[in-house]
Amino acid sequence: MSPQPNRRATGGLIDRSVSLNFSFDGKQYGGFAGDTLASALVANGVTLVGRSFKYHRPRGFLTAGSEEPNGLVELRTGARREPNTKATTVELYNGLAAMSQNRWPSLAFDIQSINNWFSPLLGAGFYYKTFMWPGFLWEKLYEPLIRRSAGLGRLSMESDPDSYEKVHAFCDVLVIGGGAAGLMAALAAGRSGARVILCDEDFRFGGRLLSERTEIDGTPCAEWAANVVAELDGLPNVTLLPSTTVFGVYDGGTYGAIEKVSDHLETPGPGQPRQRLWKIVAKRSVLAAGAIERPIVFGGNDTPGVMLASAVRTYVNRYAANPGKRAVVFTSSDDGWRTIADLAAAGIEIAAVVDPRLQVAPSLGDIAKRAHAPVFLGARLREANGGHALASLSIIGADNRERQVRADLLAVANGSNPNIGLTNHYGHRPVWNEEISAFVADVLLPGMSVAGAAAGRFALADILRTGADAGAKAAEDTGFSATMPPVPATTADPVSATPLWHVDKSRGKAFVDFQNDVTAKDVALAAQEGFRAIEHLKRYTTLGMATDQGKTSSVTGLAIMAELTGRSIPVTGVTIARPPHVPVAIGAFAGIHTGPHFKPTRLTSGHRWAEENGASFVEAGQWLRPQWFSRPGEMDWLETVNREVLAVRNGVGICDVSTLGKIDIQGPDAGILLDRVYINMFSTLAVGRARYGMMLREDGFAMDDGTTARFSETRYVMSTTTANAAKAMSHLEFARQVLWPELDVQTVSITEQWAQYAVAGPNARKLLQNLFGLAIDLSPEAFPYMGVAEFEFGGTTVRLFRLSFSGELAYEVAVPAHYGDALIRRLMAAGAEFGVTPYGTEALSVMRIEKGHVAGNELNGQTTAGDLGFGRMMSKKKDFIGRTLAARPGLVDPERPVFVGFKPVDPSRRLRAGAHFLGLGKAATTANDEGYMTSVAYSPNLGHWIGLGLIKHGPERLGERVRAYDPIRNGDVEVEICSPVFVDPEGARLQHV
Amino acid sequence: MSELFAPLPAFETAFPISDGLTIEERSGIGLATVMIRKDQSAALVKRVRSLYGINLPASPSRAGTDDLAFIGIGPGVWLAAGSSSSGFTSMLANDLEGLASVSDQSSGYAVLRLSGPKARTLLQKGVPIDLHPSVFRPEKAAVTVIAHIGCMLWQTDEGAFEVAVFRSMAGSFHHWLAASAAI
Amino acid sequence: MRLPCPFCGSRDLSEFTYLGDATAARPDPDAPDAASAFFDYAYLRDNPAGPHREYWYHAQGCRSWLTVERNTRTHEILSASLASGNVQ
Amino acid sequence: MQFSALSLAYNALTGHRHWKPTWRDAAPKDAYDIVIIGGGHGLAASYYLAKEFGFRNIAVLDKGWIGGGNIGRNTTIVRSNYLLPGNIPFYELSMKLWEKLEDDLNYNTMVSQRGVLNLFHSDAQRDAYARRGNAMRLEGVDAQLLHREEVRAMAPFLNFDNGRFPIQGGLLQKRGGTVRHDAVAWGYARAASDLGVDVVQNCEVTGFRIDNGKVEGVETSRGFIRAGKVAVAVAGNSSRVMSLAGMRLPIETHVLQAFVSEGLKPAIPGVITFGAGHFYISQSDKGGLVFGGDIDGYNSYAQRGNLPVIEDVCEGGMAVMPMLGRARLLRGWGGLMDMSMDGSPIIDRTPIDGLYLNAGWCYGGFKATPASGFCFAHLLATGTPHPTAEAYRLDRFETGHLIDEKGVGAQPNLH
Ligand SMILES: Cc1cc2nc3c(=O)[nH]c(=O)nc-3n(C[C@H](O)[C@H](O)[C@H](O)COP(=O)(O)OP(=O)(O)OC[C@H]3O[C@@H](n4cnc5c(N)ncnc54)[C@H](O)[C@@H]3O)c2cc1C
Ligand SMILES: NC(=O)c1ccc[n+]([C@@H]2O[C@H](COP(=O)([O-])OP(=O)(O)OC[C@H]3O[C@@H](n4cnc5c(N)ncnc54)[C@H](O)[C@@H]3O)[C@@H](O)[C@H]2O)c1
Ligand SMILES: Cc1cc2nc3c(=O)[nH]c(=O)nc-3n(C[C@H](O)[C@H](O)[C@H](O)COP(=O)(O)O)c2cc1C
Ligand SMILES: [Zn+2]
Repeated sequence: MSPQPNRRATGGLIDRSVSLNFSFDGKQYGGFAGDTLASALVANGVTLVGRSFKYHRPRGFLTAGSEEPNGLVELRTGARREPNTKATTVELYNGLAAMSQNRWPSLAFDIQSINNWFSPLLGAGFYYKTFMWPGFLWEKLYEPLIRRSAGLGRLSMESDPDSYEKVHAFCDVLVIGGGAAGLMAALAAGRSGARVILCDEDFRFGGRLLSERTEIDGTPCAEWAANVVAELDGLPNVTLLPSTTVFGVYDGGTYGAIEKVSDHLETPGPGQPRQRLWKIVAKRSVLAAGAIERPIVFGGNDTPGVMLASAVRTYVNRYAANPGKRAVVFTSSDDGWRTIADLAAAGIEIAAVVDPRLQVAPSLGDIAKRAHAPVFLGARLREANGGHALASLSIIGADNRERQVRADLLAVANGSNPNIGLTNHYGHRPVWNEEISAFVADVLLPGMSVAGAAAGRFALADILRTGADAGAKAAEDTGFSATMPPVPATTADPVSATPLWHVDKSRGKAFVDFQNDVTAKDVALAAQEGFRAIEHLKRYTTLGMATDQGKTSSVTGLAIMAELTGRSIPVTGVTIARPPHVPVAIGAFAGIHTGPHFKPTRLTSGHRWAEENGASFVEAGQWLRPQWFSRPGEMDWLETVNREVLAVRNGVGICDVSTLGKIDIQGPDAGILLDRVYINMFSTLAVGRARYGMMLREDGFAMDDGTTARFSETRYVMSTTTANAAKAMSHLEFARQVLWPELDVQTVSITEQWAQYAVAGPNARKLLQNLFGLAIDLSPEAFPYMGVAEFEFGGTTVRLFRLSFSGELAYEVAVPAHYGDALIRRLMAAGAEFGVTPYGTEALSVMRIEKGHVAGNELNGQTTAGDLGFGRMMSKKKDFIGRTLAARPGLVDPERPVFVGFKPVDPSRRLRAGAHFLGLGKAATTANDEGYMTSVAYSPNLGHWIGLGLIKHGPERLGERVRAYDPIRNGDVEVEICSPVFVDPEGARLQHV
Repeated sequence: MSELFAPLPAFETAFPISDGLTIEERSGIGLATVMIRKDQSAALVKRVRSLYGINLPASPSRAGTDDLAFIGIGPGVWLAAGSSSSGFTSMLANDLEGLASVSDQSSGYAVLRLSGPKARTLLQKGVPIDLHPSVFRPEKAAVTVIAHIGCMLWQTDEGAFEVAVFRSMAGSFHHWLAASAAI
Repeated sequence: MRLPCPFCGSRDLSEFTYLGDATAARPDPDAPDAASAFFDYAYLRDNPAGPHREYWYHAQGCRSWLTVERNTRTHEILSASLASGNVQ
Repeated sequence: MQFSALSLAYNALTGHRHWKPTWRDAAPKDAYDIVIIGGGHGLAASYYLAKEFGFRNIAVLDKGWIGGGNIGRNTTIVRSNYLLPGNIPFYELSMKLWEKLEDDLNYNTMVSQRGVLNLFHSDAQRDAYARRGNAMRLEGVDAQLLHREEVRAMAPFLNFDNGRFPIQGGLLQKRGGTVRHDAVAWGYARAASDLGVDVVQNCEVTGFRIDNGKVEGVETSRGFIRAGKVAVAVAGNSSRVMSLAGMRLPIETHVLQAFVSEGLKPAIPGVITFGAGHFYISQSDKGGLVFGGDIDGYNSYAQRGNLPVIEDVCEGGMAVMPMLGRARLLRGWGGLMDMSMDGSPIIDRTPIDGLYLNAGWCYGGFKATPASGFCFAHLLATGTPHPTAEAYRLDRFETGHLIDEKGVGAQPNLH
């Protein structure tokens, strides 16, 4: 490993006792614990770190934080490759591997930098004006080319191997940012006893205090910060979350934050997530997110080696890494002058200090003097030269003379923008504050206050005080009595700034948005073409739309637009910051809900038994249901299903129907409620009997169907379809609580309580008799079709329903779900002598189609009771939900397709659901469309395919042939319209004795 | 009793083990939803107090003991929990006849007890409600959701929580537990 | 967003489902103008920019239907009560 | 100035001095033959009124800057893969207009027909898509039903083997794709402006002057403007604007969020929608993954979204595309959408003479922009609905002739 040429031997907040190895573009380097990838690269003298989006210009680090536009890398390798990672935010770890991106074949030699030469053609919005001719070339040639050269890093295209966790948290005071202001806020609130969460996106608390050489209370500021953090750490009511960025403010005081849990490791530890998404509900928050320094727009200002002054100080002071040997400071703010002393202390020669202001505070001049730095007041930089690394700068003095200075580092300071993106998240825009020449929060979000540099306070004493104030106030607002911690003593540094947005006599490209290559010229072109509204400027030039979201560019861009159009900055306006404040991994928003855990899986109590018996499962909403039970030697599912169907029709079969919704409806008015939700009568249903019912939505369309049984005067049990169980439940609750609260009726879902099996086939009664013996009389007289009973058996309650979906003699047996597994085993044993066969949803469906029963495919929300053949079931004696609107002309139109059966004219042909019906010989046009096939099945009883569907005037056309048009599967079939009841139309099998 | 029918626990996989956290299934307990009949509020409160010595809670909280507790889960709705499912619902139905509608739910939920100093921390990850000891005090209850899975939870005594989830979702709930138990 | 359920307390949006306008009552089905009254009821919902009375269902909570007054511009919750009118 | 590669080159050589404002930033005149409110579909309507029907004395008023409404904040998907006869011909007309839009407008709106693929996960979903695909074929629209392996060939990165809802196949419309949203607004504004239409920004309509059941003009933040006819196309604000004319609409305003990732090298072909979750995605020419899901679910005029929906969308994304885990969500935003009671739009006259309505586009009106503009122009110019938009009547809710693609009924947040 090579030594770190730009690392100083002492100083900084790195741990030189812990050496770390890492690679960049395949080359090995060394760094120390406490480094970021960026600081380690700086320490190793690496200045070229990326290529820009459009022109592929060579780029170095501009900043040292999450606002970085240039220093993006592909971090890690293989499936863990992570594109567009800001090297300035990556905590260095041993074994880190990073690659530069958006360049080919290499970072140093990138073919596409040729775009730079064509840049006159590639200005803002160029693509809107060309590539139109010839039309077909757009998709074939132009667009693929544009796509390939656009984009930044590459996804691995492999499944993310890491996991993410989502957690909830609650607190009285959330402090966002742990710099001077945030630490004071947390201290004030924490000492009061309020529950405090302090987040900082950095892995170390302290903010700028880690990067400056000021003293607080006589101690170096970084040490002061460490002492405060230690005190906070000791307070049980304070939670410290380093490496955690608050990215969004949502309604009701909910804050989204993202914690890097193991991003500082090569791979997460066992059981550890990579990142954790925090959903923090805070009664109050203090935004102490600091401020972001602004660049100055001048020719070649993107040359590697041009950095924000605050970033230079961070590398120099915090990381003891010198980003250059000979520096120029270009500053329009007092703050920038601080850099001079720091550079000098780090042994960096200062070639020039350039300040466009004609006069500065005398104390600043002293700093320069001490550092032997030549000062140019009233001056500006016109151009930076050097290509891959800064070599020289040309200064235009107050005298308008141009001079060249040699330098490999330029520190730029142009005042700061308070970091207030989060205050925009409800849609408010910030307001311009003339005094500090920056936008500050206007309307504050409920519960939020702003402190420190984020509040536009740039003097350290103010920052500490506003932090303490905000923390104390927040604690008081949440019911704690806070005593303001004494504000520690600091030296008073001048903090004035007069921003210089754009050096108008710049030579060469002058960048506003570094990542998206938006230049001052692009802004001018936008103005010229009428894109003067600030949101137009953004969209036309893409200014502020890159991965840094304009944190270093938006305000500058609008200031230039303001200059160009002769409007003030506030009139020009500002674009809006939206969440997330920093880009957040999509995986983190998903948490554990990925792959098979996307949604919870519901398993019936018979699931294990079904697995043991070779079931294939199918999703039914969140449930898994056995679809069929294959046996060895069966060729395909159809063979299996045919066997299952025939077994039921000729013997007896068992099917798990536990997933059907079950609702317990009790109370004296239960029958009345049912009368109002069903189209038919239920209050007249006898105890011990069940009835089929259909419900409508209030708009008159069919909603759900099922049988409802009456167990006593005051108790009904409703069954719903699996798919609509939750919907039916909330519908009933609405009816009960909102429409008719005067009714004395109570409802609760008991779907989960009962395991339920259908036992169907000529031997069904015998099977049950075998099992239940004398516990119940199953004779047809005692227990007729649609009879229900509840009895005790084997130590538990059993509910028995004589219902039939299959058309056979059939029962449904229900026991509490704990006993579901036992029940199915018992049923199978009791049926062994009859060759009992378990069957799945597919056979169930075949039999219901054979019987012409409607199901989900027909109850698709677009059909009426009339369409489905239940028109006459709609009671005329009572009101029910949906009755009035079901009478609208469009719902009773005789031209509406109606439910009937279909069979292929050539019995060997297969039918398919989704085919449309056309009259024979009619053209395939929408005008001739008469309806469509809803459900199909192969009927092993009939030996051919059968179908159900909706067709105009269906019942009047039995025997007519039509075409089932299915071009999408090349499946045109001639079919005959028939009764939907294919098997046992008289219903004799139901009554099997 | 159960010579014919053997009940199965809802959870098939072992629970994650970690220091400061104990998770166990409470199986075989009796559960029932108790829903008040119209205008019977006062009478029901009185009946429950006189029969069981329990003050029916009017808010989301639990009153009673492991033998019999009433947990407020909705306006006029309680989950009654008893130590055994056997005869539990019919006892309540008889006792509260005319005053409340009672539905057996003994099989409807899988109930877990989480105890130990880390129980609260673990649950707090999952629930969108504040479990801080100053807010979610002993005997508090809530109906809420963890990882898309509806649940009812209550605190028995300091530090021990019980969580009831739909029985069919026990497996998915277990996945959340296992993924979150590394604290 | 968090909604103050009168029974459960402050709860996250994700526990609720939404139905909308709570200003209109279900019309009298026997009134002579029932057809148009029902059309109004089912289709012409209030849609103000500002305070709005609406139904929410605490589906993943106490299963209460709530009448909530909420500002549709700011999402501020102005009040919430049980739609049944029950006061516990 | 005509846009072309040549003019671009010429301008590049001459320092781009000759480009003109893309459209005239007009100040409102006192009176127009037709005043159109809303700079989305309204721009398209004004263009077709001018170009196809010869009107010149027209203004489009927008309360903000052009493109600031949904036309500038949607996920850019265009397709005509609809199910119901009321919809298919209309959206197909729109597809046809998209296909020649660039020539028409002399503006590159980047119509990119890279396909729209709707995944299905069950037999029932497959059959529902077959029903839809066949309905499309009946109307002469391209549609293909792909099985699993064909889907895999198109998008091998999908989660075929470890999903909660396994992918069984997909419905593909190859001619579907994306169009650059902003360019559509700007292109129409430029073309309309060139034909003499006044495109008036920052002009909010605050009232209608209605006399004897006939509209006379509009009150605006920039004064009264007299108009022979007034056409309202203010998605998201339809209820509010029409209430100024005393009308109640079968519409609710809901927020739909959308998201974009950081720029990435090409990863996703065309548009893919995940039928068992709430997730759809495409990739912009710039490389951002543009994705979204369901609406937030409650009435809102806040034009911003809430956290549960972001989670829901990303869960859906990770469920089908587990390689998205390390891609970062860069920005999310919301738009106000006119959710109608059956999920389909309204293009109709109103009971007020001279007042016309174009509304109810839900989350799908971007793709409709050309046809909506065209049909609205037809209605405004001729007084009769264009044949492809005949079903979009305002009275269909009362008569029960609903166009409910999803079958969820009068529940706007479910459409
Ligand atoms: C996030 C998102 C994603 C979407 N994705 C798609 C998609 O992929 N495909 C698709 O087809 N559709 C999509 N849509 C829907 C589509 O964007 C809209 O349906 C469509 O743009 C509506 O067009 P419009 O012209 O009616 O509305 P808009 O473009 O919103 O135009 C209405 C205009 O009216 C103006 N206005 C309002 N009130 C007044 C007033 N009082 N005075 C003057 N002006 C006023 C507004 O400022 C606005 O500019 C999406 C929508 C959103 C929000
Ligand atoms: N004199 C000047 O002109 C000037 C200008 C700017 C800053 N400063 C110096 O900067 C400091 C300002 O103190 P301060 O406390 O206001 O700011 P700070 O910059 O010191 O601290 C802000 C902290 O917030 C964190 N942060 C930002 N956004 C975050 C988010 N969304 N989530 C979590 N953490 C986030 C940052 O990582 C940082 O640590 C002082 O030391 C001051 O001297 C001076
Ligand atoms: C198709 C599409 C792609 C977008 N791509 C980006 C992008 O790359 N970067 C970005 O910052 N915003 C992008 N946006 C979002 C816009 O910045 C902006 O948020 C959106 O148009 C809504 O406007 P608003 O946020 O100003 O309300 C995109 C928007 C759309 C519709
Ligand atoms: Zn509640």
